[in-house]
Amino acid sequence: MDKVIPSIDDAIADIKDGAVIAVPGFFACGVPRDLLQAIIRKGVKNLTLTCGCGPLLGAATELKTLVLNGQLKKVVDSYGLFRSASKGMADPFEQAVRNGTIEFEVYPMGTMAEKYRAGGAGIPAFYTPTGVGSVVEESNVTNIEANRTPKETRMIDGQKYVLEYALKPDYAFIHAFTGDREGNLRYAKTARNFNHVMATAARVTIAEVENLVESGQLDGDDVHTPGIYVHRIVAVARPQFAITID
Amino acid sequence: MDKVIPSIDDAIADIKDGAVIAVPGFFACGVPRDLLQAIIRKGVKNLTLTCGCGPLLGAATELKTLVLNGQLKKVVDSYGLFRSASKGMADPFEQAVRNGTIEFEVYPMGTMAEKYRAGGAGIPAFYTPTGVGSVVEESNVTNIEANRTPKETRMIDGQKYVLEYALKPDYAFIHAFTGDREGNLRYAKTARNFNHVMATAARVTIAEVENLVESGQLDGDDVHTPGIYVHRIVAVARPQFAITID
Amino acid sequence: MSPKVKFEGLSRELIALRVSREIKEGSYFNLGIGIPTLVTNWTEGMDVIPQAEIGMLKTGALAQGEEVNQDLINASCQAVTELPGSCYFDIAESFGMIRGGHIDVAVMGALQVNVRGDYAGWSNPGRGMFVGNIGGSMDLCAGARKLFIAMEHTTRDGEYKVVKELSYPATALGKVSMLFTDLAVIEITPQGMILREVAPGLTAADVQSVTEPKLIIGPDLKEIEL
Amino acid sequence: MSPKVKFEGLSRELIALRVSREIKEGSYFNLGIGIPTLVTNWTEGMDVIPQAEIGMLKTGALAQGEEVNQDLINASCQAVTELPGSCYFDIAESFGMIRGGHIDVAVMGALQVNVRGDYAGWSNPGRGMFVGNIGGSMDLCAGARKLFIAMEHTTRDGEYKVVKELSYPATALGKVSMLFTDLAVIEITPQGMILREVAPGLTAADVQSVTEPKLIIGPDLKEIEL
Repeated sequence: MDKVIPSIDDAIADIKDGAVIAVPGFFACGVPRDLLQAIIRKGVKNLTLTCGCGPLLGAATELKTLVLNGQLKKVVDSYGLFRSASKGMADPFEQAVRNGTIEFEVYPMGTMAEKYRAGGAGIPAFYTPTGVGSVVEESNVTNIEANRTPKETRMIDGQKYVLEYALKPDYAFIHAFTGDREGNLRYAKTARNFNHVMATAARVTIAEVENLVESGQLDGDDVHTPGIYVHRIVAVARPQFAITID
Repeated sequence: MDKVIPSIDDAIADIKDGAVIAVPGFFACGVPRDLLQAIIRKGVKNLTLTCGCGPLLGAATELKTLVLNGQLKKVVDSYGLFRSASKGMADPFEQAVRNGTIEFEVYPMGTMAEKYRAGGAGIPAFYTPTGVGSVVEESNVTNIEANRTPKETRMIDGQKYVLEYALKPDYAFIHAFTGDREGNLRYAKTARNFNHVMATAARVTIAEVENLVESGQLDGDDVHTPGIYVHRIVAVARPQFAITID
Repeated sequence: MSPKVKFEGLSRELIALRVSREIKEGSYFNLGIGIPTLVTNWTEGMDVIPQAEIGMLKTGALAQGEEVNQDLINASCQAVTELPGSCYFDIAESFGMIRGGHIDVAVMGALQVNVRGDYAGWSNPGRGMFVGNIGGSMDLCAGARKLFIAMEHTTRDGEYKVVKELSYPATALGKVSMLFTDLAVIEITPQGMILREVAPGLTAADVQSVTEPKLIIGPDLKEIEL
Repeated sequence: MSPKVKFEGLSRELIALRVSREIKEGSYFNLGIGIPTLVTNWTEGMDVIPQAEIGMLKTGALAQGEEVNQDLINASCQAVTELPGSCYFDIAESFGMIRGGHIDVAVMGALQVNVRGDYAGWSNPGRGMFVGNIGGSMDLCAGARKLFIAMEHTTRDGEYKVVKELSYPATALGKVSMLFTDLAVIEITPQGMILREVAPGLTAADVQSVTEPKLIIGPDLKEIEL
């Protein structure tokens, strides 16, 4: 089952305006930069990017371009604003969030991880202790007040839990260190982060890989993401980027 | 953090009557046979063994001994009876289940897997489509009628789901191919099966490993079960057993 | 209730062959115990990948002699081999894969199938126990995109297995889309059971005579081609 | 409300040192951004293992020069090194580990802590946004067996951070067991805040003067030993 697509632009050719795309990466680490640049070139609009821990702060140039191009409708993340309030004020994304032209919805990081994991694993909803006692238990936390809907809580064995739902994006953009032609992937160190769960959750998973190998070159016990989750693979050069974020 | 215990009997020394112990293995594959034999030697009684897919059919000698010694109070599994009805009639475990001296509680295999995963991951309860339309959605499926309690179901986006709860055993017995002194484990092929999730779910996880190595000999990206989940490690010889079950 | 008649139909191997023709190139599939397990004998050379719920993608042929590795079995507890591209994962990932809709086709055995696509397979009440072996069957029913049943058309004693109402405990309701037996290929639709193919030498009336619910004769009814 | 006075206390490095003394041998721990990150500078040589929520156990020292690997960072987005026994895992496993009670101690920064062990850290209302950076803070509060806060005792402007009631949005309620500041070590109990240690040269009255709730003076109150 050969899933290799030679051109990254072909690999995202079917993505249309309004698509929901999962973007992994923990700040600068493990972000699918080439796929983000391809979606910028394609120019599709009205996108919802569902993230996990600030990949758009780590890929700040791409974020800025997406915002200035007017391609974003919504971002979902656990951490998406500059830490420094003054830097934030100057940031086009934060400005768009402040004036409501882009929706920004925030969840605890572990809840984001679990929402993808549930989406991939056929679990429609789960209870979690995370967020109890904070605004997170009251509604989804978004800058668009009209989109805040109350959350359910429940006592189980004397402890309070919040009900959270699965997240199933249309597409997942994945960055892996090694991938074989059938889509088996292996990540490098902490660049794994959200890549695996997002690959399981999306309807269509597109992986950029630094090292494309033949089937059989990855030992079966060394595979991090089984190929069944991966629909398209593209070889990319090892990205060059600065690790630090503001 | 050196977690190695030289003697397998010492590794289980604190297990008392009434303990709940998770036993991995998919039929004959990946079963912690040495730990089962140690618990037989120890002779503790009133045990609940929570399994996943018939490890006690795969380790039939150990099961028979546990039953005949009167050590078992309850078994939880997705598949625990001989396929052949006539073999079943002659089996001491099935006889005990039939006359109610041992409780046998059954869940779908994926629900068993998810109950451990939830137990390890701090998720107290989750919704699943599995079992809808069967007796599984009505109550827990056990031979002891008095212990059947109704299950909750719920419609989410027009589909019906069953609410299932986390399972957190007191102990997990784990069989791994390789383990380092800090408890990082790596399994061989399909012997992985229930070992990882059970290691995450238990209060105390005890691993028997075929190859005990020093810290650093397992590459960090090759570890299947991070050492944080493993409390005690014992080196054992590679077990010898027949693969077939009845 | 017993239809009394017994017809000679396809062997178990040939039922499996017919099933294999319905697995599309590019599919991921999972096979239950019994006739379904035989399907892999016919999918070699096809661009399809079997999943074993024990935690493996791309199971190879049964292992022989020196190939046998006690750490490498399929979900029917048979020693198997691996192939280039085979991979392993833990059981929660495996059932996430199954429940999460990533398996294109599951092929299961059954004790009874009814006209609405309900099926019974996990518990034979004849054994006289409320508990039984559920295994992965209910997860596969819940999660596979298509569910096929492969079984003998009647019991050894000639009783109906294709029934109006299940008398055995259900595994899942309304999930079966295709039924492959020694006598026929039947599609299960909201309109009812459509008889698509009959075994060589049999008529639609023959198949109906051993089938409890009324079959709709498919407009292009034909002999099973192998 | 502002206590107006500012005392000279421990440096951020020394607060981190004091925290490190409270992490027992054999512990797994997780450190938040800010002062907590500095704790690893003092745990070298101890038999303890840091977890980074990005998906790593046993993070090593900060990477220098040639050691920097863009695929190896800690949760504060700093390049780090690995050690013998370090391992990596995906984010769902990482937060399962956190939420599931496998982390013995989490050390977090805070904007405010109150007498019941509630704390606020994820959102500064001064920024004027309902949304903010939650990150992994709420998961760590929910799952870590013990939650420590390490912070400056008052704001830069000399306002209370140890308060009667939170005025900032809560991260979690009733979870903080120990509070480490530049001026004091305070234990949070059902009876209230117990002042256990004061910075060299300060009195209990000094600490009380910059603390909004009434402190219980610990029977064995002493100077912070470093």
